[in-house]
Amino acid sequence: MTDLTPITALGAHAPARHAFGALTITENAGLALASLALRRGATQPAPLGLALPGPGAWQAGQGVAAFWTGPGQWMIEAEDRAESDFAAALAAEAPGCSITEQSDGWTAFEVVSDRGGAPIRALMEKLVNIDAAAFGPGSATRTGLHHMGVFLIRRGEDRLAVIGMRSLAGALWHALEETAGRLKGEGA
Amino acid sequence: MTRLTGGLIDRARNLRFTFDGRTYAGHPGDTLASALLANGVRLMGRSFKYHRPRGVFSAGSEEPNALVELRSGARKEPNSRATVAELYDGLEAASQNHVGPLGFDLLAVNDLFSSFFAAGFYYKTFMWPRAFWEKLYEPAIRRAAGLGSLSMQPDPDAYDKGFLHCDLLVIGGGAAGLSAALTASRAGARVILADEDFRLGGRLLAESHLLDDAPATEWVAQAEAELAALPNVRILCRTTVIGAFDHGVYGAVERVADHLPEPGRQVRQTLWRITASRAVLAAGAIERHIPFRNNDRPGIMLAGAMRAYANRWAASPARRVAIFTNNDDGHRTALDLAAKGIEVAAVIDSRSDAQAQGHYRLVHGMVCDAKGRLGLRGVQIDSDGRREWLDCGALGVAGGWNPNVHLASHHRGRPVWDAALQAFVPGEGGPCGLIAAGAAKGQGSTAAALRSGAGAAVEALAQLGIEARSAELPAAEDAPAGLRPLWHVPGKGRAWVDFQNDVTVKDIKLAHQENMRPVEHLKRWTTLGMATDQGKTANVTALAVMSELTGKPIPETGTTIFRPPYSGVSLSVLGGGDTGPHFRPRRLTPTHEWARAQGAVFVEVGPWVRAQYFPRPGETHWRQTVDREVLATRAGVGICDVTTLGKVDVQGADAGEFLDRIYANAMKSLKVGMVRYGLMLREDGMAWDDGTCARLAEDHYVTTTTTAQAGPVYRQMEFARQCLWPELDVQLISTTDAWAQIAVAGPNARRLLERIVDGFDLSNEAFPFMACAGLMVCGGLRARLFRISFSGELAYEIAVPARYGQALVERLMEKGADLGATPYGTEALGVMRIEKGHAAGNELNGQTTAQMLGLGRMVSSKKDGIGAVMSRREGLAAETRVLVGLQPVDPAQPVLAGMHLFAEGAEHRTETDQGWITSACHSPHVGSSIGLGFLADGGTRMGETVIAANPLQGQKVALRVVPPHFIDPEGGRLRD
Amino acid sequence: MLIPHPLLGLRDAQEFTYLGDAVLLNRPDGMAEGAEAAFAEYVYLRDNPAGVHRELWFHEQGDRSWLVVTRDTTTHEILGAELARDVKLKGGAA
Amino acid sequence: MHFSGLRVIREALTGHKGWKPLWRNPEPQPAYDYIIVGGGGHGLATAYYLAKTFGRARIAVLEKSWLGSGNIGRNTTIIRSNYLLPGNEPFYEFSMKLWEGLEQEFNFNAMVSQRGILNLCHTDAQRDAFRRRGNAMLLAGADAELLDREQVRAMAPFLNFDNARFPIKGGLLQRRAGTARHDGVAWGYARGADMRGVDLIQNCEVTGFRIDGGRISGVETTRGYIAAGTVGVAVAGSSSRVMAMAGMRLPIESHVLQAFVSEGLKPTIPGVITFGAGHFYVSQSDKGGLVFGGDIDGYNSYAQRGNLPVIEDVAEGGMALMPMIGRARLLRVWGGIMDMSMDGSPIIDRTPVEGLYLNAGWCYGGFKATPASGYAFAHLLATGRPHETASAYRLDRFTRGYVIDEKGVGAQPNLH
Repeated sequence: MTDLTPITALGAHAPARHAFGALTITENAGLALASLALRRGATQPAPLGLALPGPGAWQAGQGVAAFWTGPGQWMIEAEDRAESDFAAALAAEAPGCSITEQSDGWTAFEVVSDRGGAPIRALMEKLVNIDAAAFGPGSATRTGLHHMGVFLIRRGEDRLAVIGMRSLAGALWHALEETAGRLKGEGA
Repeated sequence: MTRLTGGLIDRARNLRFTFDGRTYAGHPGDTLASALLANGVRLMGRSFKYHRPRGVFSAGSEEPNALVELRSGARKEPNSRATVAELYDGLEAASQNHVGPLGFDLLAVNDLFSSFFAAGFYYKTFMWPRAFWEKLYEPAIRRAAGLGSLSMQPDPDAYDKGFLHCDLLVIGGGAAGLSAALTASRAGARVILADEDFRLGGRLLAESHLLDDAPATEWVAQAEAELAALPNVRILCRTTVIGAFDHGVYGAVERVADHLPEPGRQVRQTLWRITASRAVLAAGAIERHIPFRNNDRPGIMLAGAMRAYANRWAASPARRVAIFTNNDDGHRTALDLAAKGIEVAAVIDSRSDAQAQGHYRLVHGMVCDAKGRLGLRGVQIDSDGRREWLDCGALGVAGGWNPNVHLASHHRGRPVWDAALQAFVPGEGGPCGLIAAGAAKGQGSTAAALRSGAGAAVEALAQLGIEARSAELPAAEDAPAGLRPLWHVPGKGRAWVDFQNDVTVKDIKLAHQENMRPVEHLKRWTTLGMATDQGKTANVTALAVMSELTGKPIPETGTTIFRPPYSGVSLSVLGGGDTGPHFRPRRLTPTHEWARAQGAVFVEVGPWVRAQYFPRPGETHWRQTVDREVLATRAGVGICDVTTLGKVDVQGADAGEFLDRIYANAMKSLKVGMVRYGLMLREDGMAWDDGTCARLAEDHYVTTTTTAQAGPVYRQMEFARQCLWPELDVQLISTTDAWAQIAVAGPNARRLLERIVDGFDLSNEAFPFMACAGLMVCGGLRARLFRISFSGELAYEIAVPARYGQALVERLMEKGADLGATPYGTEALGVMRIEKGHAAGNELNGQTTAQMLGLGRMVSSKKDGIGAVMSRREGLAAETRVLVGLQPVDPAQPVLAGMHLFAEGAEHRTETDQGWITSACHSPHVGSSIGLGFLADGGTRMGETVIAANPLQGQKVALRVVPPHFIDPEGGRLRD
Repeated sequence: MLIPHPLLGLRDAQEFTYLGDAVLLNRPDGMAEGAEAAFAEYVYLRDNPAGVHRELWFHEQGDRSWLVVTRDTTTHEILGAELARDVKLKGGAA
Repeated sequence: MHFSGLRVIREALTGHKGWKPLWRNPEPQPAYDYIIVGGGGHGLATAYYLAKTFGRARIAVLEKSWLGSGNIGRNTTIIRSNYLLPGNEPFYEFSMKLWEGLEQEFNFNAMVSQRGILNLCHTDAQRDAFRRRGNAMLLAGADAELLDREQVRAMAPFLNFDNARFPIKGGLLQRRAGTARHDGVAWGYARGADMRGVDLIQNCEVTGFRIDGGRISGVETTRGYIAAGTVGVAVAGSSSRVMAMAGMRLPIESHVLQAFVSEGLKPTIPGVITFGAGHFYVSQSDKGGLVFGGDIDGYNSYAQRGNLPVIEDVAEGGMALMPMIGRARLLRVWGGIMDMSMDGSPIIDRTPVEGLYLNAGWCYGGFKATPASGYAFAHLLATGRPHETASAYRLDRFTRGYVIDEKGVGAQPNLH
């Protein structure tokens, strides 16, 4: 294991976490990501026991999950495995597929509500042009947020992951913080 | 004081406010206009052109006269309609557009000379002498024109944007809107009900008639309570739907905190982008007036507005009023005011058979003049030629109602003339999915509006496959208006059609006389309809006047297209959100925090923020710093974060074939473990982007792009993959952010790297120039190493997972301390690449060819690469300008990018221009300024002296033409 | 505007980047005789109809699919959308 | 009728009875020597110069709607000659010189106001590009000044200097640039042409060309066939549609550009200011409205309307550049249809049909070009040769590889 010390996407040694009224936003620094794309003629694999989901969907397994990112393409997530060579592990599970390491390409912010789905929907209304009511648990999509491209995953009624480009972590955190803070100001 | 009884104001609380410095009191529920009227204030503003005294004209957002500057300091808000400014404690307002006090505006002198200022006069004069326009005439016109003034300070409030989705958007919360919302929500549809007022009810709040034998406000309250309790309904009060856009997208502005002294922790306003499957336009109607001489006196207003002030706001502009009408609606105002104890001097009805509907004096005739400069004192009545002056402090004018068709015409669907209604109603070609209802489509009686709203909701939902039944509706008045058109009162003198812009009946006649007859010519010649109300109170009347003059019916005379926004919207909310440093997101490199700790100065590079240079104590000028960084790199080893270059991972059996087609040069032939420089052309044959292409495995490449073009290049690669050659087996994904990429450059680069790699042979034989490999560094960290050089030195780029980028740089600095390890920024990077003659953004500016860049031979003719064919066109082949190096003959002379190049002794003109300098810097290696530039026939002019001219800054410099490699032209340093 | 993505349903057009006429699918063969004339037409000339137009949109802030969208340029009404890849595999924009 | 201040006073004192129609409403004649298709700015200017400068007669302008209803009636009124490339700069400077004497020449006050245009730069590379451009302007006989940050601050202290995402580093100033009253320009040319016998025929749409043996003989219109030996088409926004009737495909796409005006305000902004980093430019009209705009919507369109994202984008740019305009209100947004050409530069050329000429492809820079475009097109129609400043605007430049691409973005019209 290397003796170099990693930093988070926000440039700190510990993941950020902040509560705004009903919403808590946490930087998920341990999340490993790897993309999986089908090659010509390949049959769709079921890596790590995951049934790869269809368009717009997210499928969770045991500590791993997958979401659809494009025709024949998925992103595979693994909890707390950012330090491992997750792409290599995935490649072994998906022969004949193109696998690319993506853990460090992204930063994941997990938004959790302690008052059910309404605060999550209120947050979404202010940030993304996605119909929050129709974006129920198990939904995943990429969309625009304050001039940035992000993945959204509705991990549960009361939780939403916002995954943005790592270099934009600060800008994305600012947008989430500002909006969640204003919702708190409005008493949401 | 003219405060009446009743009304929807909270008399238990007093709100103090000031107007032009005087303090008044009002109540919650008041608008500024209603409170001023209740305090006996009729004079509120001045008109645009003649600075005529003006009072409140309407009770809505269409108000053309009572515009004020609201609030003070940085929150000052010019041109605010007093009629919709909700009163709060401490409100400050000031009248605008006058010099001197409101009651004695010096610019009212314009009114005395009004006959010189007839429509279009300024097109005919102010032309001599020519220079006087900018110096004299125009500044004077500008000062006199305009309305309110800006504070010139940044807006201190916060704004938000948001996105809402629904099945049905109901625009307007009056009778039609409420019945539509009730009908739709009970069917389970997702409904948004938006109303610009701060209270639901629309005209129902302004009327005295009953719904199911109870005051209408009771039904409104019930409906509101039901809607508010439903989870599928969202009520947006204080929200104006400003525009209908394509595919059911509506813009709406919610005034979240405009009714408060300050927004506090809230935003002031929110811009909602509403995506609605269907919409019901229940925006009501706007009453029209009837022009007569001096019809703009303060105190003359729309009769419906007068009624609204009495019923809803318990205010009247005067104790004694008169009504001028051409329909039965005017009589309602008389009755309602009389019921409130106001003396009705007379109702003047232009219909000869009109009947009085209560105990008041009815005159069959017309109002033909008015007196009272700062406030109405009386009107002159003409009844069959008999004229009399009638004392009154206010006159309500009822000319019929114009349906509020605006949103229906935002897609250029033209309103159509309904002869029975004598009004324009929404026509075909309106926004898809928008159904008009209620007064907005001419269904003006309360009963008809209720029915129409419910019907529209049923129809809209049926289109969505949702079955709905009309809500049961209360019994309501259903009286016909009995309108007989009277478009203006004929006679001498000026009769205003467009109040704010001072367009009179005479102006329209003059436009007709001068052949400005098409409605758009009429508007543009007279400025009719161009005021803040955008013709809401003027256009139809003007069309009718023009129609009289041309003898053509109104629909043939024309109609006008309404454009968004429905009413004025602050630029703050449209541009809402971040305007400062977060205006656009910034991308930070993996070593940003480290660079900041080193005291780096940063620079914007497209979306990225990069370290420009790293000043050290004692360095007083950036040049010192940059020179040091360059020299240290060339002498020892320099370290630079180059993560910002775009990286695309290319995999698949046909990856090589694919890249062959993407790049101008060949890539399929590249050996595994090697890197090649790659040039991309646009399909039009021009040079587009460059970078490197590394082959990690038979079926796996990693390509890099320039920082600036990373997005477009990726898009183009996907275009090629999906649209041009989908049969190829290729998969693409961007990995720009995943890897921190650090350049390690200089003669000590290898020695430094040897100290961090885990058992990897870096010798020249094992890992030569342009080699690449995956490896481990720093005790087990995955990394990629590329032996490539932008600086011209022995150099590598090492990539590690981004989270380790900072630690890697720290480690390199630590391990390289004895080797002279020095961080360098984009400035030194630029100097070194100019010294080496590498093209960058200034050379690859989209206007240059491979040939100009000296890369013409890279464009392969043996394969069908993008842009190859068009790069061979006559004009591109004939281009003789090529990239050369330029060095001042006198080393003390500056070389600047943007200088133009000329042959010695030539005149400096466009025709003799031989090229330009693309990039320049001070080269510590050469010891002078140097430049790169494109020079005509440059390839054959080595050693020649040319003149670089910069007339912009008064410079002319003699330069020697040299090859574009100022350092190590043979490339020995790269390869050792 | 909303683009009816064939896989994802109605999506805000702001997520997309517009390119132009779908004839851009029909890239001539650069190695063929007369390629220069064919490319000049391909690169520069457009029907630019006032009416139904087949055009390319890239779902940049989405699934990175290129779509062929059929849209009326006078009303902006969208008549359909397909994956460009499918259109090309079926023989191009025709 | 000659317009003057004295005339205005005399008419004011006599009840305005003497004002005459600004132009006649003639019936179309069966035949003309010259037909100009399109009664917008360029068409009217062409007719004016054909009659006045080139002494031609028997000229008609055919307009499908009302005079000036095209882009001359819906633009942001900016005039300037701050171009980079030698194919463009001399032409736009020629136009600038025509603007400078225009009102006296056609005796109509089009309110040409030379209050300057300031293009802001935010990076060293942009400043380098401005230096190259400013020098190109000076070499072509135009005026230009390169300002540093403090000089910009002195001119426009209300800009966001201290809290900006894209800090202002300086600017390129052309003092002779400014604005003109767009409708006034159309009316001035129309009146001037009418006075010289040109028939301005409104509500007359061209529905086809009659071409015999490769030569034009006349046009079919909604008001009947009209014969003509020479036909010039100046119908920006509809160029592809009209030329398709002559069997031509053009290197043009039609796109919508939105423009904006605020409610009237007392004087606020000195000249024209453009914000390179944020898609925003602004000036203030004589009536006090802030007139501003940004990028085109970016998709092919013949609908004269745009969509909300561009409105937001433009307002965001405005707020980032000058946050003091926040409390001003947007009054009106409108859209115009632009001929977006494949290299961003126009076409003034003959066509493969003998006697049929084309003036097109102005992107969103056609207004400032109106005088020179009219002059150069008239020159081409009258003499058969291109005007010296418009000689690069050839149709075959795309095939031959002599494109004039100011932005360097290639054959993608929505990026120009």
